[in-house]
Order: sequence, then structure tokens, then C-alpha cells
Amino acid sequence: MKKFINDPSAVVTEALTGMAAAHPSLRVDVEQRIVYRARPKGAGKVALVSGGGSGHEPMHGGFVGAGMLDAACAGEVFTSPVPDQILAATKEVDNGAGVLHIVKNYTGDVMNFEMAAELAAADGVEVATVVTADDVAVQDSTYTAGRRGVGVTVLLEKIVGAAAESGADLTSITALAQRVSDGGRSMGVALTSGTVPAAGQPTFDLPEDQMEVGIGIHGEPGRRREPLAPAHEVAQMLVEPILDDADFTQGETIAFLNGMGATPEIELYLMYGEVAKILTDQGVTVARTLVGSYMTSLDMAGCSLTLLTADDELLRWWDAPVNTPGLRWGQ
Amino acid sequence: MKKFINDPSAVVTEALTGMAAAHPSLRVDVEQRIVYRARPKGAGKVALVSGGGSGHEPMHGGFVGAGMLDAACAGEVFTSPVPDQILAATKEVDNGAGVLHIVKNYTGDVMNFEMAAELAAADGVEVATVVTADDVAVQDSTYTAGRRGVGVTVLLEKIVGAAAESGADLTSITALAQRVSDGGRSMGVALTSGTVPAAGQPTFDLPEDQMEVGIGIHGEPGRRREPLAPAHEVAQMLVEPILDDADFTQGETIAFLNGMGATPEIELYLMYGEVAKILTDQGVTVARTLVGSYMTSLDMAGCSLTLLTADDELLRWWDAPVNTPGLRWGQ
Amino acid sequence: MADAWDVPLLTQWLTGFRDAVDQAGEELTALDSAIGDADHGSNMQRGLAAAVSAVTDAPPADCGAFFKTVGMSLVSNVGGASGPLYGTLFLRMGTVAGTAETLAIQLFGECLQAGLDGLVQRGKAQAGDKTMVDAMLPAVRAYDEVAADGGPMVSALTAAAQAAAQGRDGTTPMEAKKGRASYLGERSVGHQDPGATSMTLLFETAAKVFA
Amino acid sequence: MADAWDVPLLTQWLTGFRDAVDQAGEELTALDSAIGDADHGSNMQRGLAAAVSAVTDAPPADCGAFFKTVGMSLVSNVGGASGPLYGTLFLRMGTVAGTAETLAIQLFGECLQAGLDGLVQRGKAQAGDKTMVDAMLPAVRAYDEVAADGGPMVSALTAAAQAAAQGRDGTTPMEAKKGRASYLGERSVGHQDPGATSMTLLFETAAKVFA
Ligand SMILES: Nc1ncnc2c1ncn2[C@@H]1O[C@H](COP(=O)(O)OP(=O)(O)O)[C@@H](O)[C@H]1O
Ligand SMILES: Nc1ncnc2c1ncn2[C@@H]1O[C@H](COP(=O)(O)OP(=O)(O)O)[C@@H](O)[C@H]1O
Ligand SMILES: [Mg+2]
Ligand SMILES: [Mg+2]
Ligand SMILES: [Mg+2]
Ligand SMILES: [Mg+2]
Repeated sequence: MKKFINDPSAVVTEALTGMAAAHPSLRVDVEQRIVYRARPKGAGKVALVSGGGSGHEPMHGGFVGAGMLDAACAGEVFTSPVPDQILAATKEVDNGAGVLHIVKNYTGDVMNFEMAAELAAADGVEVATVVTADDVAVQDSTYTAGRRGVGVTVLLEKIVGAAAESGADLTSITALAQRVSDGGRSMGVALTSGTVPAAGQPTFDLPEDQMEVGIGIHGEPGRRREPLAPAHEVAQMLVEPILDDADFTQGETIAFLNGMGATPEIELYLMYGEVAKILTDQGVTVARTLVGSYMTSLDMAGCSLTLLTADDELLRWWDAPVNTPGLRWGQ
Repeated sequence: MKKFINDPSAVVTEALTGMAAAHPSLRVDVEQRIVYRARPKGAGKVALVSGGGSGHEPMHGGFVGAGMLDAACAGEVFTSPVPDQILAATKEVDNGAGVLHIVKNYTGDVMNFEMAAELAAADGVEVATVVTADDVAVQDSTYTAGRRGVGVTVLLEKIVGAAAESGADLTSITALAQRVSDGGRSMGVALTSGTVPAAGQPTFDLPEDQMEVGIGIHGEPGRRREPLAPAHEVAQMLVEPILDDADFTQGETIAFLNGMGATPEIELYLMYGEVAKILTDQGVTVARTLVGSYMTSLDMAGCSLTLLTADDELLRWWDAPVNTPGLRWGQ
Repeated sequence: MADAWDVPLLTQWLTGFRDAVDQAGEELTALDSAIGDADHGSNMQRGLAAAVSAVTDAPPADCGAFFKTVGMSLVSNVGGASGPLYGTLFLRMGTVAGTAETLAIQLFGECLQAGLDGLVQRGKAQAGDKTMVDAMLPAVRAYDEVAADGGPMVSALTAAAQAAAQGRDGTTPMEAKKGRASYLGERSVGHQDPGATSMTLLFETAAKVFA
Repeated sequence: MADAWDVPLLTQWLTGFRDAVDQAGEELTALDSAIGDADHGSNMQRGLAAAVSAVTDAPPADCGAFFKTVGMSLVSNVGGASGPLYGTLFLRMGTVAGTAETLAIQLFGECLQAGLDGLVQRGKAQAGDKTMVDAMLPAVRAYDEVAADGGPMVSALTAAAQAAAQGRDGTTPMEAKKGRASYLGERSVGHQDPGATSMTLLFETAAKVFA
């Protein structure tokens, strides 16, 4: 295992320590593993809390700041945070207008946020929850755990964060969040496995000439293994299942090509070029683009594509100023 | 070789195509491999042109935009651009106030920019040049090629870009650039070798328990090989030679911890935490911090540390608004 | 030897479970690497270390307090799926155990049933979904059968441990419907479930306490 | 056979050089991987493909035009260190060759000397710095010696090629002082210089034209 770490069990705490040192705009409770804004949002506004396992940086801690999250809870690597953290963060950021929990659809995340929401409600904090589940690699079914929440989570935190900053109430914020969640679809592919520090070796072996198609963000194997293919074929494998699952030819789309942690920008741009070509051919109008490593899977080489249906309102929230370590524009 | 590419010889062109698709704020001449701002800077202002081999993204193309570069020339992977490109870019962005070439100290880069500058001068464009050479791993000497230009280049492009935006003239811009170049020191370490697409295999073999200390940004082996060490020891190997080479205890410092392409943010933050601890112990006051992968070496896992002495003027330019794909803040 | 649990014996059980999970840590993580995210071993190790600390730092007054302390430790220290699941299991056992200072074969059976109900309520997994439920459900049934015949405890727990192990082995050919393994679809077939594996250790170490 | 270069023979030389570099492409890149950045093979291949296209698409009128076309092609298509270096070498040869339609042994020697001077001026490398100069310098000296004795061309070029090869081999024990390899310091010792290797191919293919 080749990583810049000390003790594998201290990785999360030590990374948060570095994050705190690097970003005066954040207040990091290293003990409880919660990232807050140094300057909390004004009173009377809905607060957004997210979190999840570590290893996905900049998500979620890097998305704390004006126009996005109010707090992020960091779990162990690939392990959702515990209810205590989520409860503490929720109570801390509540401005009296209620708190939205943004949860990615994984059994552990859902259960831990659920327990925290129950405890927060018992303490008199109004909590609503949105669960993202945009990964088309997994078939949706009421008998299973359902789809994984992946790339749309980043877009949702940006869009809903802007709306919350504007002072919208919890009901409309929750409805907006659900609308974003419903409108997003993602698909991912991995060229290498990541290595969980505590495990010390790659989660799976992937021969030099193979790739995993339909992966999530926890270093897990994907839905199927395929021979390594040129970028233009991989682009097809990303776009096709998304367009098969939902219609993106009506209205406009936000396209998000995400790196999994060990894929450099030159490859991401090249891949986005291939994706953009196919989208144009398929009649998808891309109104906004995000290319970069925003939701990673430790040191996995790979990428995922997320498409989100966007109307004028969504685009307005997307364009609104954001000032976080991970996403920053406008003022 | 596991990469999102098609034909290895088309990597640069195809990545530029994707970049153009992703960023309406850029105008990309894919043919000539030059990245321009879509909206050129106002007349009468000094223009900044940089460039170098590809494989270092977001540097330099990702630093084109308001507050930073006017144009960036992309060479083949790890191969400096040719004079034709640099000349074309220089003539295109000249506003009559002259052009500063920002060149990293590599034989190829220096010679190609030199030839372009001669040709531009012959065409009546006033060109000044700053050559960055901040890598303390290489001993400086008039008999050798000198030190490599690494991390300080990013900081220089930001700082000098802000000054150029303010309308300062070429003489003062060049002096400022030289001052930044002189005040920066860097040191890098690699955990894995990158793979040049055209070569098809890693540039060097690095056993699982070894690392390369004193690397540059071209996937080359470093000054020495060391047993893999925990992050706090690696931090020491980065900080020590820098502080041995220059005094950073007077005044303030900008600290830049850079990822080499395949190192995820969680490790960079952890490493920065270790670096920050040592800097504090050594009496270095960090006024500003940048942590992220801004000057990469394809898919190399590793990082580099850059320290830059900064007075109030430099910090003011550093804080000034910048709006590029790679660096963005203020407005 | 007594034929009922008390706080010292429960502590012995917990310590034994922690040791067994420590020993099996790499195996659990390897199983979770194949069909999950390579953390079940470290998750359980972290949680059980905290639980053992909690009950040794401030020994609980009764069996209910013991289970609640363990449950809260797991909920507060594990995270992921196994934290709330194992946590709820122990919390519910604690509710049934109440202030009892000993748990004889009948009452302990009721605790187990409550724990299983809590686990199922929390995770909504059914038998055959390839989860820890596939080890616990048959274990509780086997325990109940022996308990209905009057025991002794060691027989009931041994039967439970054997049934758990069988249930665990039975997860291998299953296609996962719940938890991370479900994302793999058919590719989850042929791998043993990590949660069912740790659950089996829970019953095996229980049986050893009375052996 | 004629004992002087003309445009067709120069074209044959260039094509031969391109083929040799294509053949040795992987070796050149491997050498550059050890002490550089793994691109000397692809750099030279790209540049020579462009140069060959240029002189075949529009055959130059004279030897000077030939060298200038080659030099410009290399400068405009290679980049890196070898682009300006090889480019300058050929451009300077072109200046001396001027409008000559043939280059006999004497004039060709002057061309080589000018090329070498340009290379050294551009790169500022001295003998012993572990660069392509370490192959070209002895090659030009050896050529001159035979030329001073009146030739023939094949002997002068063969001597040059042998001296280049010797110079190339001599780079192995050197510690690099110029170019990327210099960053490696002592670690550059024990590796053959890629630029000296391609330069040797240049002289070897020249000799073959008259063989
Ligand atoms: N819905 C569920 N009901 C019961 N058990 C479950 C459920 N989901 C997952 N599990 C169990 O949890 C185990 C995985 O635990 P762990 O790896 O610690 O958490 P995570 O899946 O969050 O990484 C699985 O092997 C399975 O036995
Ligand atoms: N200053 C110099 N003078 C002469 N030759 C040089 C100089 N610097 C580098 N070289 C030659 O260039 C070769 C490397 O060329 P190449 O790999 O194509 O360019 P780069 O070093 O820019 O990647 C070296 O092997 C060496 O022979
Ligand atoms: Mg997990
Ligand atoms: Mg090069
Ligand atoms: Mg797991
Ligand atoms: Mg090279």
C-alpha cells in the first residue's frame, strides 16, 4: 500500500487536521469529525447537513461553505458516520428553520442518518431528508437496497445550497432536493481498484487489460468486467445506460464528469470530449459542465458521468455564487 | 497502460477538445494547441503567455482566464511546445503593452520559448521572459542546466496575472515575476511512476516499499530512492531541504502542497497537516495555503511542497479575483 | 457452573467476541472486499474495542444496562451498516433484559428474539437476502428448540452456533438483495457474507462461555 | 557512384534516418525513461515523419533549401530539447550549403562543422556533459581527418559513424551536466544518453548512403 499516511486508523482524523490547517473558512471539529463553516449562515435559513464515509474528498467536507453545506460529518473510510456526529452537527447548525439531511443511498448511511434524525426530532429540531439514488448500474427494485447515490449528490448540494442561502423554507428546499435527486442519473467505470488504508491491499484485483463497468464510489467491483477499451468506447458505456434509463433530450442538462481519485485531468478532459460528442449526437443539450475529481473513491483510477435535467430555476441555483474549498465561483 | 485514451499520439488534441467543450470561458485553438481566453483582456495591458509539455493539467491551459494567463501553449506529453505555437499565441494576445513569457526551467522549454521570443521581437512584439527554477532537489550551478521550474510557476501565474490585470507595465510585471520566482522553493516525492501514453509503460519501476525523493514533474526518477516512510517523515523530507536552502522565518509565506495526479485529496490534506505542524515548529508563518493537484505529472502518485516568501503586495495579488478552470475565487 | 448469564459472563462473552473478531479481522475484510467495501473487519474491531472499554470502565449494574451500553457503543463507534444493525440488536436485548441480574435460558431466548426483531426492523432484510439475518435467524430458532426442551444453556447455545454457521455457509450461493453486496447482482453469488460470518462468531463465542 | 551529396541522396539519408529512428524508437524512449522523461523516441519519430513529408511533398531546389526545410520541420514539430537542437543543426548546415546543388567532401564537412557549432551555441553543452554533442563532436573530427586526406566520402562518413558510436558509448559512465539527465546527478551515471544514441544513427545512416 503506497499512501501518504501514518497509522491507517488515524487517516480520517489526520486528514481533517490538515483540512483545518489549509482552510480558515472552515471550522473543523476534529474530535467529532465534523466540518462546519467558520462563519455560520444567517438566522432563519434552512441548514444543510451531509456526510458519509471518508475517502470521497472533496465530498463532503470540501463542500462546506457559503452557497453549499452548513456541516459535513466524516465517517471512517468508506463507513458512514455515526448518529452521534450527525445529531451534533444537526443541532449545531439549526437556525430554527430546520435542517435538510442529504444522504446517499447506502444501507449504512440511510440507517445512521435515520437514527440521528429521530434523535434530532426528539430534541425539537425539524429534520427533512433527501436520499440520492442515481446510479443506473444498479437496477431499482423495492426488494433490494435500490440504487446507489453517487454523482448527483454533488450537484444537489450545490443547487439546494444556493436555494437555502436565498432563504427558502424547509418544505420547498426539500421538494427542490427531491426534484434534483429524481432528475439525475449516473454511471461509472474503474481502471484500477482503490486501497482502503485499514485493509492494506487493493479491494479487488483487476488485470492490466480489464476494467470494471458499473462501479460505485466505495472501491467495490462493478456490475461486470470488460476488456479495457479506448476512451470513445468507454464513453459509450457511460452514456448509453443513462440515456436508456431516462430521457435527457427535453430541456437542458448539466453534465458532470467525475474522476475517481487517481485519474488525472488530462484523461478526464479527453473522456469528456468523447462524452460531449455522443451527447450532441443523441440530442442532449448540455447547458453546464463540471469536469474534475469531486467525489472520489480513494486512489481508484476511473470516472463517472452524471447527467441532470435542469430547468431555468435549477440553472439559476447552479450559477449562484458558491465559496467552498471544493467548488467556488461567483461572489 | 490503463488510461482513458484512444490513440496515444492523439491524447493532447483530444484532451484539448474536451477542455473546449467543458469551458465556454476558453477559446481553444485545437489545431495549434493554444488555449486562449474567450474574452480577451482589455487593451493596453501586458499579456501573459505560458506553456509547456502536456501531462501537467490543469497547468497551464487550466490557468487561462481573468486574473491569470492570456494564453497557454500545449506541447506533446512532457515535451515543450514548439516556437510556432508560442509565437502565434504571443502575437495573438499582445495588446501593444508587451507580453511576458512564463517559462519553467527545462532545456527544451527555455530553447523553444527563446526561439519564439526572437521571432516575436522580429515581428515587433515586446517580449520579456521569466524562468522559474525553484526545485531544491537539484543543486544550482552555472555548469549545469540548473534547477527545475516546478510549483512556484502556479503561484507566479496567479500573482503576476493579478498584477497584469491591474494594468502594470511590462517592466514592473517582469520585475514582480522575477521576485516571485526568486522567492519560491519546492521539493517533491513520488510513490509511483507515471506512464507516458506514447511509451506505454511506467517511466521507472518503483518497488512496493520504495519511494523516489527529489522528483520533478516529468515522471523522471528523483535524486534518490528511499524506503517508503510514514507521512510525517515524508513531510520532513519535503520541508527540510527547502528551509535549508532559504530562510522562510522572516515575514509571511504562501504554502502550496501539490498532488502529482494520482494522489487523492484525503492524502494531500493529511500530508499538509504534517507539513503545517513542522512549519509552525520551525517558525514559518503561513499566510495563505493551496492544497490540491494543480501541476501534475500524468498519473504519478506523489506530491510536492512549494513555499513562497510573500509580502503584503504579493498577498494582495494572491487574494485578487481569479477566474480560470483551475483556480477560481473572488469576483 | 451456573446455567444463566450474569454481567461477568456477558462481559466474558463480549470479550471473547472481540477476540474472535480481532482474530478474524482480515478474513472479514477479505470477504467484504469481494462483495462490499473492505471494511467489515475494521468496523467490527473498532466497535467491539469501544464496547469492551465501556463495560470494563464502568461495569453495568444489570444485564439490561450491559446490553444497552454495548448497543450504544456499537451505534456510536461503528457507523456503516453493521453499527446500527448490531447496535439495535443489543439495544433491543437490553430492553427485554431490563434490570435482571441473571438471564436464564428462557429469558435469554426472549432477548435474542427481540434482538433479531430489532435487526430485521432496522435493516428490512428477509431470510435469503444474504445478510447477517441468514445466520441469526436459524441460530435463534435452534436456540429456542433446545430451550423449549429445558436446556441446558450450553446445548442451546451450541445448537445456535451450529445453526448460525450453517446459515453463514448458506449465504455463499445466494444473490444479495440487501446491503452493498446487492449492487453486485449476480456477481455476489459464490461469496460468503461478511456480516453472517461475524454473526456466527457472536454465537460461537456465546457457546464457549458455557462450555 | 558520385562522391558528393545532392538533394536525392540527402533525401535518401533523411529517409534512412527516419527508418532507423522508427526502428530504434522504443530503445530511445527506454533510454530516456532511465534518465529523462520517456519521450526521445516519439519526439524524433514525430519530427522526422514531418521532415520527410516536407521534403517529399515539395522537393527542395538545392542542398541549402533541403537542410532548411528539415531544420524548420524539426523546430516546428518536435519541441522539447531535441527539436531546437536538431533543428538548429540542420538550419546551420543549410546556411553553409546555400544554393549548392551538390556537396562534395569539403563543403559537406563545413556544413557539419556549422551544424555542430549551432548545436553547441543553442544548447551550451560541452564535451563530457552527456549529451548528443558527445556523439557529434568526435564524429565531425573523424570526418574532417579523412576529408583532409581527400576522402572518399564513404570513408569519411564511416569514420564519423564509428566515432559517433564510440562517443555514444562514452556517455554511459558520464554524469550528466546538461538536459534532464542532469537533474539525476550521480544517478545519471551508468546510462547511455538517448540524444547521443539518435545522433549516432544520423551518422550511421549517412555512411550507408554511400556504402
Ligand atoms: N439491510 C440489511 N439487513 C441486515 N444486514 C445487513 C443489511 N445490509 C447489510 N447487512 C450486513 O452488513 C454487512 C456489512 O457490514 P459493514 O461492511 O460493516 O457495513 P457497510 O456495508 O456499510 O460497509 C453485510 O455483510 C450484511 O451481513
Ligand atoms: N543543452 C543540451 N545540449 C545538447 N544536447 C542536449 C542538451 N540538453 C539535452 N540534450 C540532448 O537531448 C536529449 C533529450 O532529448 P528529448 O528527450 O527529445 O528532449 P527533452 O529532454 O526535452 O525531453 C538528451 O539525451 C541529450 O542528448
Ligand atoms: Mg462501509
Ligand atoms: Mg520531453
Ligand atoms: Mg463494508
Ligand atoms: Mg525526453
